[in-house]
Amino acid sequence: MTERYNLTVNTGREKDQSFVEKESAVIEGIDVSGRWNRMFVPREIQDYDLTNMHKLTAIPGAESMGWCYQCAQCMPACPVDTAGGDYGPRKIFRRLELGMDLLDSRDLWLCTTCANCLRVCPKEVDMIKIMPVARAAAVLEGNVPAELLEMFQNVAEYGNPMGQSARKRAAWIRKSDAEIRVLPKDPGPVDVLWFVGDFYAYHGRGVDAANAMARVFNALDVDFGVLGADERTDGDSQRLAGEPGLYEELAEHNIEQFKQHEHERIVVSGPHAYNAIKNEYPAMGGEFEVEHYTQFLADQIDELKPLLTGSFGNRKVTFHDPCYLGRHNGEYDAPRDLLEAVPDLDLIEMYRCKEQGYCCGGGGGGMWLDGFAAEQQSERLSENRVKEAVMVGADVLAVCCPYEVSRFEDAVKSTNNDGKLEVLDIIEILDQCMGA
Amino acid sequence: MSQDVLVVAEHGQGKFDDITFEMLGAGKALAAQTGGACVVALIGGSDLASQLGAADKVVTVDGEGLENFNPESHSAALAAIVESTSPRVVMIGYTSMGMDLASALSVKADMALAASCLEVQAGDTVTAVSQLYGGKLNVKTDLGAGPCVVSMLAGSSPADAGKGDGAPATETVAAPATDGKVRFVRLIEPEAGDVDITAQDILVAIGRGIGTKDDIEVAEELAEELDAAIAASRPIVDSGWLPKNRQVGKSGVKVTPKVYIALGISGAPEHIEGMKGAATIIAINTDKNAPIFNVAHYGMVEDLFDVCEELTEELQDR
Amino acid sequence: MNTVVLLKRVPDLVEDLEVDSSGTALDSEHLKLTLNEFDDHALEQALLLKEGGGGEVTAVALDSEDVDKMLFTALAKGADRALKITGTGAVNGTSELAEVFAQALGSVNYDLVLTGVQASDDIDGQLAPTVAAKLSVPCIEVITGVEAGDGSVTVHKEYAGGVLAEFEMTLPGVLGIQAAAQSPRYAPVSKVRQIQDSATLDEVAGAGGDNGKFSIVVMTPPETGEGAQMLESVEELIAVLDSKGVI
Amino acid sequence: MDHNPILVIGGGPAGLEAARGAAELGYKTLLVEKAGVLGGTPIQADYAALTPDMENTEVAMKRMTDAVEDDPLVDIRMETVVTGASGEVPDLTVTLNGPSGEEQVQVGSVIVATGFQHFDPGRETQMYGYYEYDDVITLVDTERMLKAGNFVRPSTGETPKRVCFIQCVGSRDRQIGNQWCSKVCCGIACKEAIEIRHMVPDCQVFVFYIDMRMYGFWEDEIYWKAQEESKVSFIRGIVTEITKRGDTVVVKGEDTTKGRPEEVAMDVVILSVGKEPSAGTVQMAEIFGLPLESHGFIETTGGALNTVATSVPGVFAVGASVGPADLEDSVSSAGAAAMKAAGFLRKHALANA
Repeated sequence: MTERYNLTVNTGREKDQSFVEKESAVIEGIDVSGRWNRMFVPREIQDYDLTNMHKLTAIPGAESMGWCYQCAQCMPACPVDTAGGDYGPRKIFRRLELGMDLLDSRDLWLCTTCANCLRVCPKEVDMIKIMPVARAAAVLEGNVPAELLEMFQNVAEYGNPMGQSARKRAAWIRKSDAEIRVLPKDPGPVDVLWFVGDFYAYHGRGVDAANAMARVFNALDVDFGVLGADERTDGDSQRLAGEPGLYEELAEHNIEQFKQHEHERIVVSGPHAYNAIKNEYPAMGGEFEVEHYTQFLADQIDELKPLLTGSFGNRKVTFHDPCYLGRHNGEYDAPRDLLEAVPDLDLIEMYRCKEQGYCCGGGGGGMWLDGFAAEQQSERLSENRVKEAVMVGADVLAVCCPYEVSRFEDAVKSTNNDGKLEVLDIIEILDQCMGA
Repeated sequence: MSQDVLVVAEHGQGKFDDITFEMLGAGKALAAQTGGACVVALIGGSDLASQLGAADKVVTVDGEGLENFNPESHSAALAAIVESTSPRVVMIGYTSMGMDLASALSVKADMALAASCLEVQAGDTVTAVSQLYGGKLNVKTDLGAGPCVVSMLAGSSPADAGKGDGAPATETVAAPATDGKVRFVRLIEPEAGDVDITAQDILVAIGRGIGTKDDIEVAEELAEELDAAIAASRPIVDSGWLPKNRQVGKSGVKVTPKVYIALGISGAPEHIEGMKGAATIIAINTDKNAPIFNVAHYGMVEDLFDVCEELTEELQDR
Repeated sequence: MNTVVLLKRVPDLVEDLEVDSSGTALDSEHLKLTLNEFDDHALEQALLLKEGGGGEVTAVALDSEDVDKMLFTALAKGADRALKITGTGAVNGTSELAEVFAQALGSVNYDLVLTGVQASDDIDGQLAPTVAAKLSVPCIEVITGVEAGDGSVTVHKEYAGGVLAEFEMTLPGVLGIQAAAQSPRYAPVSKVRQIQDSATLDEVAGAGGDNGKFSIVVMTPPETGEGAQMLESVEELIAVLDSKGVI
Repeated sequence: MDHNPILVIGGGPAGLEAARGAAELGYKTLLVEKAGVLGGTPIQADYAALTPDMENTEVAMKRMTDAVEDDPLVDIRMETVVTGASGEVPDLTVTLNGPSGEEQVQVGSVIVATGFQHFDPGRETQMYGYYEYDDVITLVDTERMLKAGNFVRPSTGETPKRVCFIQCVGSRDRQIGNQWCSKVCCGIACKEAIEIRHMVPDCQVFVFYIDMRMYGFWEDEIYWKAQEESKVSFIRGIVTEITKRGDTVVVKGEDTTKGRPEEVAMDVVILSVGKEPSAGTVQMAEIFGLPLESHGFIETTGGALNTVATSVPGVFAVGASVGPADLEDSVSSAGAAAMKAAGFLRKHALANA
């Protein structure tokens, strides 16, 4: 029984406004209303109305959107276009020339800010700068996909995108078998202030990784503490998705927390937190020594190795470079160093790795635009990536970004690769091989 | 003040709503505690009085402008009945119509009020238990010895107790004049939906926990496997994700399927009102404290997506 | 048409609610307040009316934790004025709250008052009809549609089963909003912060209410009765479905 | 050092530089200019500013003319043409015809700097309607308006809102016989587009192109600046025809990156006309017995390694007389020719000493 709904309320802006679509159209008795209607656009281009182009490039930070000279090098590098999104910086530029208002268009929300286009762009059209400011303008105009809006509302209200109680951020700690010092309750100097992050604190699979991290820290005798319920979302995704005010509020809060507790360094679970604290918080008055957990552990590889007494069973592992650890921050080695330290682990690379690494689709707010994006693309980016991991013969897809475990696990299922590919956070692999 | 309990009947389109009989049953029990009579206030539709056999007395007001519910004229009519009967407790439904009457009466007649009540007791004082905070807490209040108003949650007592044969004594009170500031224009029936969820054996109902519109697909796949229809709680419909005819609860429809699978529905009283008549209720929610587990027969504290996907696959394999 | 929206902060149900040692009040230590979601719809409906036909929107709220931010948010969404009622102390129940609001409205020029149809902590009735009765103006509850007319509004009131009744109401009057014509808009934090720096909240001293005509005896979590039989796996779930004869 | 002067034919940028260079080397120079003014096409065609530096043409050319006018070794003959030549360098007899009548002079070496002429867009086909529609103009017409500080729609005198350039008009075209790229039109169109945007900020400027041929620094110094700073729009795909619709001219072409036809209304259409050998170039070739290469310009014989030598020893050709050239090409080759002409005479003098 397939159901069809007769919806009267339209809350999302899901269609590209640059296309004229008739409300209904019937051709030779066949109803071709809706998305198939694009054929009704006049074939001739009758105008190049640059009003919207100029409106966009007048936004500070978005100037370079007008610099494209259509070399198209971005296109094969763009993960969204690869996944059938009919998308990419060059296409956005062309649509702008044809009158599209990016602020009122689906194109505004498909970019994951993965930076692959910027990597190859000879004109340095910088989507990483363009997208956040353009989105911020759209958010002010009220043009936001419903999914993302809900995330903003949740973060604004509860400090996490899940809309869960802020108090329950520390709930996983109470159930953990590891020793974890919660600094607000047990203050005092620590070596490491571990910024746990939303997914590690609230998401089922994230909590698995959080526990693994705590156990590994315990085994290494790391002197660490967490902020517990005082921690909030790092804000990077909110900034990239167009809510700079929300980002500032979160950054101010976290910076204040970081300053309250004496520590040598901040170690983060996620690349987005890493990027925010390393590159964005300084402008907000927060200068901290920050390391991604893979960097922190890779620095202690000599102490770590003797603890890795278990075997990984000669399984083939491939590693997905997170955009915000790799391309954005240049760290490609630390995660690989850790994987190579695991006994009986066969590390293989995917075709698109390191600088050319493909994107999981979760960055730049993509994590909360999954349904929106999926509707515009022939496959999810995470699905495209999982297929590649399977193609190179991997048994395990290793990740080190908290967004990715759930994204890729879903993609494993939706690409019918259940049982063929396991998705594990690197910290889980280390934890598994620590013996007991 | 008498010791009578005045039950405000609710009706529309020529018949009583269930809540009328539920309150009549509860009102009779309460009248037994006060030692007074259980009187029904019937505003408009006095021809329906014959169905109120269980009442001790029926007081009717009829007149122009009372054929259809009108907050202003019905409030005035109720005030006239209250003045003429001087009851100790006025019972009004915690419904769309009742909401217009109860609070206004409480202010105008200077009577204490308890809303969203599950039960009412009378001794020296009247006490009421209100279901509040989205069903997370019951609040017992003391309304004092004087006259009071209670607005009753639908389904808080059985309707059968308020049904009875016989012809109660009927009294008529003249319809008071009003300013005519509220004017009834017309009734608008909901557009006939594609599926009548009140007539389904199995319903897969989704609530706020579904997260996004696109995730409804997961529930739809399960529904397809089960040959069930999709229903929803109010927030889903308010968001425009599903049409109004899918809404279960206070402002939606009341459903009585064989199996009701509640996905990500916390169980606000307004929703429970519409689905607690289901023969089997299975609730899946990540919050183990969700009130839905109080009415559900079976529960799972799990992520609804995981359960849906796994269940759908298992069913496909069968 | 000038519209006033009464905004109320209610306990956030996302948090676990705990009753304090007296047994008659919520434990304030763990209490998080949030805007009543129906009031958010009322504000949205007011803004839509303004956008459709002009007039001013005034958001009114009682001074309480985080109320400033809530009112600045209302301004960021498009309200013209925010009025904070101060100095009332704790207000006990809807009747007293309505009294405070009704008195404060004496200083505001309005045609229409909107507020949420209900709130999760409505012990002694709903705010809209209570305020209306105190102001001696008409009121309709459970409104899902409002259209401005000349000196009146045409509204849709919702009954069970999705049946709507259309009414015309002479102004001034009060409406209890169940749902606005669209989901409440989002106020970007950037905008709220900007408004916070540039706009001011009007304040008016609140007059005390009538203390309510009820007292709380006890607050308890509902009895769970037998409660649900908890299932641990999908296999168990399938067994249940099987036993009910639906698969 | 006694010698016959070096004859420089043409007082444009190349001729001026050749004369200045030869004189600087200490050689007497005879500069012959057909027109009544020095400065060549930039002055005669009223160029507003020079490409790529955007320097004011009058100022820049004055610097060049001052250099020759102030040099006692340079003998300048205005309104004078070469009508014949006999004998051989370094003792060639050349007939000049000027204001004071015909005159024969002995010259030691010849530098032909007779430049180019603009393609006439009505020469072969009227598909762009140059002579039909007032609002279809050329790069040269545009220069005049820009120099006058008044860029308007010729048909109405109003300020235009939408202007486009059509590239490669009279260039890269086998049908009309001009198969070459004229080398400078892309840059000049960008330069003019920038000037239009400065002069009429509300005017949107488009450039329809096959490929933007921006050599060397022109890429970022003109093309990128036009796009990034002046917000000129570059649409790939050349226009096929222009029709008049009501008050506007409509350009019809294909937007090749979209793969869709376009029919867009414009207030003014500017044809980026290319370069052809000038009449003077052809005449001088005949007089001095210089063969033309296949495109009709004077043939140089040294290939890539000697860009100014012709098949007649002691006779050199420079600038746009040997093919499409920008100012940098012209001035560079002029310098090279001056050096070679001087070298030719010096070698001769040494041999006869």
